[in-house]
Amino acid sequence: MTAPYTAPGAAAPLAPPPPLLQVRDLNAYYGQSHVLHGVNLHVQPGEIVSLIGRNGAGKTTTLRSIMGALRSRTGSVIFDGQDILRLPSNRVAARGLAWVPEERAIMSTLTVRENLELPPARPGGWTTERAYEAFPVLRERGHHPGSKLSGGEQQMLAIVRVLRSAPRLLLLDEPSEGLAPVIVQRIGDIIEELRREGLSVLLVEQNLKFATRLADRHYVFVDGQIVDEVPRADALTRREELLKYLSV
Amino acid sequence: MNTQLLLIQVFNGLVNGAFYALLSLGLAVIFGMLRIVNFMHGALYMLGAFTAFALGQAFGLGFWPALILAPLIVGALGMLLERTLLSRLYGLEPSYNLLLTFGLTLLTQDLVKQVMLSQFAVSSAPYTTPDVLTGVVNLGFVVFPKYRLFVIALTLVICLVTWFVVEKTRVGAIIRASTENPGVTRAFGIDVSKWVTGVFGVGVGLAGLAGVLAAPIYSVEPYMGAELIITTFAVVVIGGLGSILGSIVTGFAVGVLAAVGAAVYPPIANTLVFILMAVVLLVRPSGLFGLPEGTR
Amino acid sequence: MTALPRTAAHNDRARTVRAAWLIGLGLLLLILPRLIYPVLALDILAWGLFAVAFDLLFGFSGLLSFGHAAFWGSSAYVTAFLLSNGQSVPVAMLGGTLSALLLAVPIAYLSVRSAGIYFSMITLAFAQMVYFVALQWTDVTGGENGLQGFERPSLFGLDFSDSVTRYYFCLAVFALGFYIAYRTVRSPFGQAQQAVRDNEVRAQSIGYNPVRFKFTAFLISAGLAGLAGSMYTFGHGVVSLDVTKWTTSGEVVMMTLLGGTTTLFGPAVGAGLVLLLRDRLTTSDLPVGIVTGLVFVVVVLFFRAGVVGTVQGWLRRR
Amino acid sequence: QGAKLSDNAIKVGVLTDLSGVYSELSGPGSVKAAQMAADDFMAANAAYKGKVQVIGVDHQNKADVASNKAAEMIDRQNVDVLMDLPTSSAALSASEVAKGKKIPVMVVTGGTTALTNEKCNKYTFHYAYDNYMLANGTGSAVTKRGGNSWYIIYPNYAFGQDLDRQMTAAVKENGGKLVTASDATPFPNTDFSSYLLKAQSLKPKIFGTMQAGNDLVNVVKQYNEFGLKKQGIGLGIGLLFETDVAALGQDAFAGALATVPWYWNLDQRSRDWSAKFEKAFGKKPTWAQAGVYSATTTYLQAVARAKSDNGDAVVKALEGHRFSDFFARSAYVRPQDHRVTLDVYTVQVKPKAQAKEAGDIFTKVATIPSAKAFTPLAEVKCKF
Amino acid sequence: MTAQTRPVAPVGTIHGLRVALEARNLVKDFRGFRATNDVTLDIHEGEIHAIIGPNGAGKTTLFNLLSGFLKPTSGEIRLFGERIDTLPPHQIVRRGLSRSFQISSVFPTMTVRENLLVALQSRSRLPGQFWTPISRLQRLGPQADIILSDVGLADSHARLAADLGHGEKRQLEIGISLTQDPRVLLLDEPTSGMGSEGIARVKTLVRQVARGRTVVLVEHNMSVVSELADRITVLQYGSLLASGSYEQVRQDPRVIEAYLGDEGDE
Ligand SMILES: Nc1ncnc2c1ncn2[C@@H]1O[C@H](COP(=O)(O)OP(=O)(O)OP(=O)(O)O)[C@@H](O)[C@H]1O
Ligand SMILES: Nc1ncnc2c1ncn2[C@@H]1O[C@H](COP(=O)(O)OP(=O)(O)OP(=O)(O)O)[C@@H](O)[C@H]1O
Ligand SMILES: CC(C)C[C@H](N)C(=O)O
Ligand SMILES: [Mg+2]
Ligand SMILES: [Mg+2]
Repeated sequence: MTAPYTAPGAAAPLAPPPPLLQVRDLNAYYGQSHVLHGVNLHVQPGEIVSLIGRNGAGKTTTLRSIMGALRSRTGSVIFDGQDILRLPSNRVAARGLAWVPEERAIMSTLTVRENLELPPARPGGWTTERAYEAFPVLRERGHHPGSKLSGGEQQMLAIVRVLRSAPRLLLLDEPSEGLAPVIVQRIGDIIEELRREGLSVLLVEQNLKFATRLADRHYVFVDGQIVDEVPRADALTRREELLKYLSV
Repeated sequence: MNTQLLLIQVFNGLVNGAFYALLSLGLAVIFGMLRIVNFMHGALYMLGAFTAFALGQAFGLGFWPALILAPLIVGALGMLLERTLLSRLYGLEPSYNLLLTFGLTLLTQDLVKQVMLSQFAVSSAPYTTPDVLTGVVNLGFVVFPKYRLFVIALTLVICLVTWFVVEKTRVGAIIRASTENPGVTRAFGIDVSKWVTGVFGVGVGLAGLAGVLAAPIYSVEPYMGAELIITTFAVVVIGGLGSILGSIVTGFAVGVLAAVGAAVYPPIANTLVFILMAVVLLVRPSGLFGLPEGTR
Repeated sequence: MTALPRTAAHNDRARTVRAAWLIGLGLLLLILPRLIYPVLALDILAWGLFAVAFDLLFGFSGLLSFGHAAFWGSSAYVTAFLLSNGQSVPVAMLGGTLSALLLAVPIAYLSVRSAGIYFSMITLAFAQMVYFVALQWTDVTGGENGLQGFERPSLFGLDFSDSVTRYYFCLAVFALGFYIAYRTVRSPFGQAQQAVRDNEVRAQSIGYNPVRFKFTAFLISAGLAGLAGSMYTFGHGVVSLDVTKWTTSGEVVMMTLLGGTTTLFGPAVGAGLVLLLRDRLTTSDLPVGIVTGLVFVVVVLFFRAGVVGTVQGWLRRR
Repeated sequence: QGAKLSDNAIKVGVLTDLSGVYSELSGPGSVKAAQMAADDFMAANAAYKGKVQVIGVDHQNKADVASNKAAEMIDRQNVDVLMDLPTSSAALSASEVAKGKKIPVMVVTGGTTALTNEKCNKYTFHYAYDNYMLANGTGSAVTKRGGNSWYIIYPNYAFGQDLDRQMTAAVKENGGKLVTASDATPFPNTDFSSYLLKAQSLKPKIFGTMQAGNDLVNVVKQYNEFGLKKQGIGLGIGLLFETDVAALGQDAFAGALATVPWYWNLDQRSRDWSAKFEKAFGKKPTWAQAGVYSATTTYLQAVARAKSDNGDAVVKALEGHRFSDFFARSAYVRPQDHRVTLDVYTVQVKPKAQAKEAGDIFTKVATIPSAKAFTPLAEVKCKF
Repeated sequence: MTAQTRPVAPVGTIHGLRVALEARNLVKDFRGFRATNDVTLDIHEGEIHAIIGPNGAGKTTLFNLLSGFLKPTSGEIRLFGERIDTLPPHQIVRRGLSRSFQISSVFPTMTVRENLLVALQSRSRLPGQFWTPISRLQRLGPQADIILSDVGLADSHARLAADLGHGEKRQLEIGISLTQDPRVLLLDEPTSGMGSEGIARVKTLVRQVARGRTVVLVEHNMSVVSELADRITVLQYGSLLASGSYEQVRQDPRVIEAYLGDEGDE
């Protein structure tokens, strides 16, 4: 396991369990532009952590960097004791990370079912049947091309799709976007259910209500840096403050 | 035209169609799934034939070993090219693939020509039918070379196997996903480049196979694939990009139609495929078996 | 590549670079017949304009025509036909251009509804039909033998049997053609064209009719290709079946990519390079295919933006 | 002594296909042959020592390149004569350019009869062969030898159509008949099975193919595959090069008949020359290459006679000239159309077993005398 | 805002009286699947009309029908009384109906500002002219700049649209739709993917735009709907489920069941 460490921000006084994910001094670039400036964060096993911040703050970039979908970056990303920064993203995934990108990436040339069955199945992962039970509409649309789904249906598909690989850490980029309130609630239920099964989640959210319902801790992003870390307990009392971070 | 002549032409067409099908199948695999416009396909077909010839000259290998080995060699070469050259162009406009493979085509053709002239002192390689398959069979309405019947049969088998693997297993879905969105597919834990290379190798290997099959009946020369590739592109387009079944069916159908058409009105023979293509695309813009291009 | 300025400084810079290119290339073209053989120089003008015309459709509309030989070729034949029937040079060239334009109407109408590789294939199909017509209609086209030996009557005292005179006449025509291309690209029309190329659905939702823009772009491109084809006939005094072959369509694609698509004069530079290379190879032992093949491979792998694009990028970065 | 030479040199421009499909049958070998001719000429005529140069240029089988290069060689390199020119369209366009510049052209490997008919001009000479001679030779020789029922296929373009017309006429003239109308095949084409099957059912004595190059190789390959020979259907070929035979192996062609202007082991003179060529070039000459040697020599001798390399003077010296060398026997430069007539030979391809040495492929079947081998003057449509 | 540069001629007299956009018995089938089922709808001139409904209810499909990107299987659509259901999208825009897309749809190789300029020029008479110099377009610059600051992209004007983050693309998406100065504006989930700052800006913007115009809005964010919408139509399985004011709709048990869940009682 990793060397002893002190969590940044609100430090835990007692020896914490080793983190599942530990990101240190992450810098990321799109061509010339430097987007992430020394991001440090961690996710404990079984924890749900959210990243919040204004549009363009760098939340998505963080997820892409962790996953290896963005290659130009420095720092370290340690997952389950091993540095995965240099690994290609398929190897990252093989170690138990899964990512639902913000653009959903439903394959238009595949049917809904083919989309659903695309990630390699692993023991303990969701079966097609379980996915259909969670969102029956996907069963109805099973043979339609992925591109013909409505925006919200695509979102549902994107979320249940990656569960097939039985990930240990789920990176979710704005899962509530474009979903009807009832579905947002259902997604929330599913995430909680998954957590009970031992899954950890790193969640990017604009929907503060949704984020505060689920997350144990929140990292606040401003201009490519983490400026604050807010535990669940404080989230309600500091709601106004958080909202301010998200505007201006 | 009487029925006998018609039947004869249908049979002839099936032989040509077998080559179209095999080539367009390889192209459909590469072009439909990987979105690589592999202009080199014709040159690789030629390489298949040439390899069979060279194997015979260098190691005394006959048709049968060549039938297995040459496609493997061509496939391996294809994979090497994909890994080292084509893979650098992913995510760019398909026109760059076109340019690269066009360049490689010119290169390969003239290289082979140099080798033929310097090593074997011929500009077109002699290659003969294997003994078991020489001779003719009386089919009742026509006396037909055995070898050609073999070509039709083998091609059908290969086509069906490929179709089954691509359409009835997860392979096809994985490949299509890999082309559409390699980044995300990779993030699912799928080694995209391995799949892509493999599929390219198979597609190219099919071209190599077609080449070996062609060696005993067509002139084996460096430019034998140059005109053929254009027709084959048309076949793929008529069938619908990315449709395996489409390329097989239209491969054979175009072969037969062209043969019959040529018998009815010879001057049209070379244009017929293109006329057919224009008509099909005007009526069904995504080809006979193609899905409409995904809405962006 | 984007036509509108981002900042004032940027704007000035871009304008200077553009002016430098124009002046440099203009001067080069003026002295070209002194540097290389005039007929070759003439060829460069004709193919150069052809490539520019092609890029108008490919680079700026995103439509890769694999059948532009149809327009270049038909115009080449018609020009030759008119010249051998005693027409004057301008009439013949105009006739050639018009015939290309006329031929483009049905082809454009039927093809611009498709996109991507389908478009390429439809245009190829039509070009193949034109080719086979040229092959079989021997009375007019000379079939395999081609056409030679038509008159190029003098005009206003210009003796067209002199290749240098022909060159400068063609240079004027080239300048006109290039100006049309330039105007097209750097105009509101060009912007709309780019929008349609970028995102057709969105363009439609803001009131552009994509089909109409593609159709118009196709016609302009085909017309210019026709003009280039007539220049080619006029310059050479021969027409052969090659002008309608698919390899000609392929060559113009290569020239364009080699020079740098959407750089406007890039394609012309590419044409020049290909022709010079080809010329070099006529007197060398190197096999044409191996050398040209290698050039294409190297360009695609290392100078993807084409020669002009690479140089421009290099200038910009400094 | 006293010859008036432009820039004090005679420059022979060999405009040929140096790297494409015809490069083996002509190409570098033609350049070599021209060079040998120049060397031999200089050795024999001390006055011209060091004054003859040979330049080989690739026209890439493109008519436009050919016309450019022709013009450039004449203007820039002061070339005095153009040679060889495979591919008819290239030959025609180079000839057109040369006409304007008054420079003689000796077309050797290009075959179209247009060069001595509608498209003839005062400066162009047609050497070695042409479509008429091929068709007439094979058609009459074969028919006379009993091959009197034919089925002909031809590639559907000018060259093929022309050849078919001549061949049909020759067959009929010699008392033969066509079992059915000739069939035009697409050009280019790889699969000829439908025509072969048709031949199978029509059972002509001779299956005539007017294809050239690769198309010919395909026809013959499939002719064997369909076993037509075993069914007693002979093969008559329009245009046959030695390289075609090499491409398929001699046995595939065995028994086939064709007409050629020359072949390397025709007789001792030819063998001697061929040995020299083989030593210099590494390969046996094709008839096209030998033709280039002969044509170059003929040209140079005309210069010597005219004492000038001025185009008009040389043309004058050539017109009406009668000569004989190892290649061209009883040769005559017809002043009316500039056809260089010579004895030509109808040959049959031997089976490999009968070959006495490597490259021994032809048996002479008939000699067609110079005066009868080419288009009769009465039919010539040339007007200078 | 564009309204300031070119005010719309007032058409109706009293707010809500005239029908701007009407759909009659609209049906849309996709290969046997009915995405829009007999929808009849009146959008009054000058109102802000929200369309809500579960995912897959057919909201986007309805927009596609109204804007001409899909042809209805049956039924009629009228814009200010004129039949538009047979017209192609670009002609419908010309008649004053413009839309935004749920999935951002921009011109990636152009800068943000060029995106707006090219959209603005389509309304001028310029686009067909290839003889006009491009500098003429600069006349549209001030208009583009106003929109840029309205959607909060003033700082990003020189960036390539392809390089924008997700939320920024959403902002540009709305900006492009505004350039058309439409009489009827259809916005498909304008606030999705935006943070609270962006949402606030969209709210202001929609109010501003709605002056003298008609706005139809698809939204899943109930705070936006409740604050902006004059009337709401609820779709489910392609059919009309309910319609009325926010208060009426949110208490409808069927709407709560199908769509709102516990959101309604916030
Ligand atoms: N492909 C790209 N090329 C260049 N810059 C980019 C690219 N993608 C994002 N950016 C820029 O990087 C910065 C961070 O973007 P990122 O997508 O990580 O933000 P975000 O916090 O996820 O925002 P949003 O809430 O809008 O999704 C932004 O300024 C954005 O414009
Ligand atoms: N082109 C199409 N072909 C087939 N089915 C389609 C097509 N377009 C939409 N659908 C189906 O029609 C239904 C309605 O889709 P639509 O996009 O209109 O939903 P929506 O109400 O906008 O949902 P969301 O809120 O998720 O965006 C969906 O179930 C979708 O799968
Ligand atoms: C076969 C070639 C050398 C001759 C060619 N067919 C010609 O046009 O003359
Ligand atoms: Mg994001
Ligand atoms: Mg929707």
